[in-house]
Amino acid sequence: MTPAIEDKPVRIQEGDFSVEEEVDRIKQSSRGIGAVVAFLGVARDSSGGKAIMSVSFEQYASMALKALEALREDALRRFDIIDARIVHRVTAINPGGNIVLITVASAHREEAFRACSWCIDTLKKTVPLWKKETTPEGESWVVPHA
Amino acid sequence: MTPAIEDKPVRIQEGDFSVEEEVDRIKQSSRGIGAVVAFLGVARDSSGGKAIMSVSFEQYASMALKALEALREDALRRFDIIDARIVHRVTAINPGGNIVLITVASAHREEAFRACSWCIDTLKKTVPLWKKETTPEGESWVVPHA
Amino acid sequence: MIRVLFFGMLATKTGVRETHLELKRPGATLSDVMEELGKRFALPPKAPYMLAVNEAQADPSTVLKDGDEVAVMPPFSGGLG
Amino acid sequence: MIRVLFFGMLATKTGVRETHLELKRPGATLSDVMEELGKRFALPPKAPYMLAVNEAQADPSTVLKDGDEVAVMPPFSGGLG
Repeated sequence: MTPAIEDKPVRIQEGDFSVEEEVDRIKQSSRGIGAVVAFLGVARDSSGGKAIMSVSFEQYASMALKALEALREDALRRFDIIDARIVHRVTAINPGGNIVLITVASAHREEAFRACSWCIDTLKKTVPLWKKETTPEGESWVVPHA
Repeated sequence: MTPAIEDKPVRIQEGDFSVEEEVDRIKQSSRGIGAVVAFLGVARDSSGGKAIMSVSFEQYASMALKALEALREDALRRFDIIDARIVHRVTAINPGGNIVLITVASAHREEAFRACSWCIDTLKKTVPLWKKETTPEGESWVVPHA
Repeated sequence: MIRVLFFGMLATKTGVRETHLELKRPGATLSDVMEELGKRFALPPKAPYMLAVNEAQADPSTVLKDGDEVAVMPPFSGGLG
Repeated sequence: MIRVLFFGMLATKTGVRETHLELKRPGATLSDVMEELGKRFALPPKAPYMLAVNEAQADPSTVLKDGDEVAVMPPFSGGLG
């Protein structure tokens, strides 16, 4: 049987995700889990003084999913963690809306913090996703800081 | 009107908490939030090779709540964060059960990671809570590492 | 008279969660009280106690007064499973 | 023949999301293709492009072959709001 889409540990999707469900799923990977660290990226209502009405994400779909899968595998190799899950949305998102959720589970908390922080840093560098901001002046693509 | 107990940003309680609800509550503090980092402490099924059937927590109730409130205030002063919430359970908890949840919200992710990690480190040192483990051999109080 | 609370492993060791003590002299410190409790309950003298007076961590040199609540506590072990 | 994809700001600038190109010689590299695309679409030569061949990041020295899928991408900006 193919697992339901929602059970896949990395996903790129339009719809919203549930933090509780992602945390519950990762907790089911092992009874040896002592720590879960989660990073939730949220759309803000302003950026560098500009009002932001919404942000939206475009992806290079086939490569983005591969890059996200590789990122998870790499995190599992590099850190002493039990499991990691990543879900990123690609759609227009209003302020307060969820963009990305990375959950990392480990026996001890230090590794979960390190791995979760590494995952979001690395996602920004390796996953082909682009953010467009809608402001009162119109739409513009975001150029990330070097 | 007194806010509902669940709306208090720091709590010590017997019952379980909802990760989703805590994250939703912290997201409501500001539309400037770009990052939420959550640490969830979970009961493990073993510790140093011993099987653990359950853990339970005892508190010095009046001091523990004050210490937890002071911890949150201190985190809000020390870090460039928007809000922080902490909930800790005191009851018997089976493997897989939730023990503590610390959620930190900020405009940028680095501060949320640093503050969340600092909160759990500091909680262990400043909040009068004691853990008892139930193993097949019986109950024993946990002596933390120096 | 002061109120003394024991927690966790120390409540198990002493067999009590709470006791009361008369301060023997004005200016008596937490250290004096610990000495007295050590005799009364055979507490191991070198164990790493956490001490609090009126719900705030305190060190042994703290001067006590009538009505104070003293807590004698094992090292804290909250937060983790 | 190779397939070329543009994303984000580059799709906006070029006005196309996809184009096709003949490789001019055996051993042609990603760098050669970028030069060709630069002429055809007036791409700014110094912009920091991210390049991929067949869905994996690649550097300009990568040798291409018929049927490859090349992606010319602006720096990634996922993850944050």
